[in-house]
Amino acid sequence: MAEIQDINALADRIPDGAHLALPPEYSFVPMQLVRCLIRRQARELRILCVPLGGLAVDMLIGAGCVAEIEAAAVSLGENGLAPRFTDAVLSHRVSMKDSTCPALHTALQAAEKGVPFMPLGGIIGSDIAANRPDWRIVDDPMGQGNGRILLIPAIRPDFAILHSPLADRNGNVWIGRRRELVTMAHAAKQTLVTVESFTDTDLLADEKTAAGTLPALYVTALAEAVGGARPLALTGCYERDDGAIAAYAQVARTDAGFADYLARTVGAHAPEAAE
Amino acid sequence: MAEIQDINALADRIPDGAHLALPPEYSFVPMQLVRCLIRRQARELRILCVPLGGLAVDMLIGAGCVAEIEAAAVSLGENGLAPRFTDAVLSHRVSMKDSTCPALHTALQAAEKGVPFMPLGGIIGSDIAANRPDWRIVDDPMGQGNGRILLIPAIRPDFAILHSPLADRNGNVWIGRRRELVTMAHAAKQTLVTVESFTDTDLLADEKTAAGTLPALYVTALAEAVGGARPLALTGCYERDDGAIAAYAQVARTDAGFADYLARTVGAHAPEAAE
Amino acid sequence: MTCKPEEFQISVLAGLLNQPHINHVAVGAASPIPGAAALLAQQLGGGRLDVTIIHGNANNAFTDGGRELFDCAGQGRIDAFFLGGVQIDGQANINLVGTGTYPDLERRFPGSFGSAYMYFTVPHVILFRPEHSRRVFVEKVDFISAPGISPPDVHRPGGPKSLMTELCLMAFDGARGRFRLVSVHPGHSLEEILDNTGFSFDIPDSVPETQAPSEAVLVQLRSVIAPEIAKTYPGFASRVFAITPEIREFEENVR
Amino acid sequence: MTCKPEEFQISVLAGLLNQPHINHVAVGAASPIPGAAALLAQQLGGGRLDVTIIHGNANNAFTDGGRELFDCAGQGRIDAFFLGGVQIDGQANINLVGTGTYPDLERRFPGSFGSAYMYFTVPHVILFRPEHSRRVFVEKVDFISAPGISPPDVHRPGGPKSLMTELCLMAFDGARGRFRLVSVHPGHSLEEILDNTGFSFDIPDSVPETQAPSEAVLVQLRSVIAPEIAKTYPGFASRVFAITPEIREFEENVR
Repeated sequence: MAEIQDINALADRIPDGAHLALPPEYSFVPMQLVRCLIRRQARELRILCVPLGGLAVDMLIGAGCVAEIEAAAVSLGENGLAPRFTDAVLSHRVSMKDSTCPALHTALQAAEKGVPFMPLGGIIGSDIAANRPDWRIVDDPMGQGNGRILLIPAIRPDFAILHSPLADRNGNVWIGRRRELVTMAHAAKQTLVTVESFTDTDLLADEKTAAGTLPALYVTALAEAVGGARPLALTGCYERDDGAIAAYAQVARTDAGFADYLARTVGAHAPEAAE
Repeated sequence: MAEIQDINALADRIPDGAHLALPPEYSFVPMQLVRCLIRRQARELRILCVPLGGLAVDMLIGAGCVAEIEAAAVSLGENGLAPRFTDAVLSHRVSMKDSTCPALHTALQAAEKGVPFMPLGGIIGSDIAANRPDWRIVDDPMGQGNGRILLIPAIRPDFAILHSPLADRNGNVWIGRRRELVTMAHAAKQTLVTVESFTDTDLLADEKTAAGTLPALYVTALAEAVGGARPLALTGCYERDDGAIAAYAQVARTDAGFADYLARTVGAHAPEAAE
Repeated sequence: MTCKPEEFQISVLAGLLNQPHINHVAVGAASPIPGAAALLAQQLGGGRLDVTIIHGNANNAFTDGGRELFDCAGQGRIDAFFLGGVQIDGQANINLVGTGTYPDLERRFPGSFGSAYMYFTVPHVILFRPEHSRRVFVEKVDFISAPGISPPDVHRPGGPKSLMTELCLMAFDGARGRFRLVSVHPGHSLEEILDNTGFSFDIPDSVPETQAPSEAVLVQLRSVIAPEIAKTYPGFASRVFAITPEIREFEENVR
Repeated sequence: MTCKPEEFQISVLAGLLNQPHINHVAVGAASPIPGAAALLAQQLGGGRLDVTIIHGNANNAFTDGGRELFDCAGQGRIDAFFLGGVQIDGQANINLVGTGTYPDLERRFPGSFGSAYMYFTVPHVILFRPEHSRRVFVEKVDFISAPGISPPDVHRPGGPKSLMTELCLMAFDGARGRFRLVSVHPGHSLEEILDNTGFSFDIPDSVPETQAPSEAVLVQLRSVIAPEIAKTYPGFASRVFAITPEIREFEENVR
């Protein structure tokens, strides 16, 4: 049974060193939960971007919470490079596992299906594959002369975290057409969800809402977080705050500017966090 | 652009010998389209049940339309064995490729993903695998000592056919939580859809309906067919007509009874069709 | 209170589900007795047990299509499942395809469904086959839809744990590949079981009688579980519990 | 009519999409000029071309989550796609990761996105990189995000067909693994291209000038395409077409 609790209690479920899957930047990113993790000075997190990282990852890196990132790309989108990410990768303060979008989807699909690997077309000959000793290129294992193919190992993160507009009291979560979040939750050992609000209506009772719902079966715990994705967008609720993100992109270029940003937007513990 | 046309024109798109994927018995089965295929005396069809077959397959077999079936099981559910299927398989008048539910889902997922095969756990040591020369059991191709694993080749049917409660004028089709129909359409070269009705409202315009919609991008053509799944059920529209199916299960046990059933329910051409 | 055979079977199966490691039981298509047993176990456990009945939308939270049952099992999220068999042999191999020499069968049945996968992935598979005869319980099945045991180089977190029939309850020892008699249902004897079983199995020195449901359990079954299972299996509920369509309609309106 | 560089590029890219074998073009994230080109090609083709813009919900019919773009390409349902590159070399290898010796980079860029897959699966990949300099067009990229060509034992239905920059249009010959100059944009010269390209490429005896958009096309672009692309890229539309938020709001209300 999915538990509904306070957002700080939700954040406390994630221990240091956890392997954490995050939605891509454009929507459903649990920014408020990320700020809780920064406040409690989470350490050595391994972040899996599904498949792209942005503001959330950049802030976690800057605050010293992250040991490793796996992603197809990390940026602030139209606001340019992710400054803390770029700096940390260039100075080898975090370990970066470069991937490509479909490989990340495939790795989670393999975990969803309970198989140790899944094949994926293309990619052979790229330096991405050349730098991934965990991937494997094999001759057509079906023996049908289809040539070489890449096998991607399953990824089963400790936690999937996301922010949704709506969940019901049973813990069923509205996902809409963002089905990669369903795969992410299926693949993860635990899924933690923040929501704008809870409804008393069972989302599974109506065929229309059921089609876009992640069942509570896959959800460990939930918390309410009004504006929980801000300053990023949340489909149907609010737009991306371009000004705020542009300002972040500017100030986070320096250690001091970033520390000041954290202190202002995340809270008092921030400066120490940005070690 | 998905074309909206008459149901007979829709049926005429399916040539003799076509490889045809059909939804499972409990809902979304295009029975009216199946009756059109029987009336026009389709021949040598290869039927892929996704993953179970029932009344539609049994009637197509009895009417002499089918050369081959691939399924995890074929039955009339609570109404017992599928009589024409059982008779045809025992007398080798159709070729039966015995499979198992997840292998059929996996084969379509492989086609959806554009890869030549996909692994699947379990199944090794069953006589299903022993009788499928197209499947392949290999030692862990990742070389990690995970033992043997089954590889299922992709299946890319010529046509996926289904009956939905609703489509819009652009050809977007309501699927709800029946996501295996989405995979079936992604995997098939063409998808033909009959619907209870068309709506002027764009199903993709609202996030709620979009989440349960198969986009027109995957739909070749559509036709209106009121009661198009009867006597089977259609989610949200009508229940299964147990009496009609029980009566079918009874009369279809004999050639004469089945011929009479076809004549009464499908039309004048039926007796000849049941050669 | 007198108790129908179906009620007895539901109660015994529910007891098998009442174990600390079973948190989620799934029930396949066309399985009213296992479905009712799962709901009864959930009720008796105070709602701790998650129940998924893959037949219609009642007690079915899946939203990812036909593959979700199998994916969910592959993820290790399903702890118990029920399987049957046209034939079942002493090594717990099950046959759902037909009798005779495949593909030249004498009798053809529907097919293997998902058995060949669920048998490997679900830790507690309960075999349920009421008919206890030498036609069903054979020395060796004619077709292995799903094998009872696997060699060590095949990843297999799941497998058979119990066998429930109209005569008795057996347990399966995967390491030895053999059934062991656990208890004999009231009114039946070891001799009757031996006469009607085509494979050999272990018989402990003392074999208890299978426990019949208490009156309290029968009351819960008839008052709480019957209307719930009627949402999925109206015909069964009507026949066994005399749940009428009017009651069903009422139930559907209030849920 | 004067024509902005962006309008010129949109028009030329739209021309590349106007081919009989291109029925569906997809446009990745953060690609306003390719997005506008796809919509313009659709408009000029009378709606024959399907356009998918993976950035927001406008002109995006996908409902199966983040993997649908890649699945769709793997199914052979996407005929054209755009890719860029921090570096692009003479064999059409593209680099989106960084400069220096990986993993000891001097400059780090966001990453490869889906390029390593789309480059293999989409038959007509159009490379679009406005900045035409020796910093971008190098002899050999520092990191291959996606290779331009593949050996015969790698299944590859897709690959690069064209390269569009602020100076010229080139075509890529996959069999020879070389670019060939197709046309030089008005106001630029072959010499300028040679000076700013770090790899060698084929130069035909006579190189025409790239055709600028006709007045009719510019009118369509500004009146029909501009408000449409504003739904996905308001900042771009405002800057290039002076589409104001009020117009956008109006557009959103009527759609």
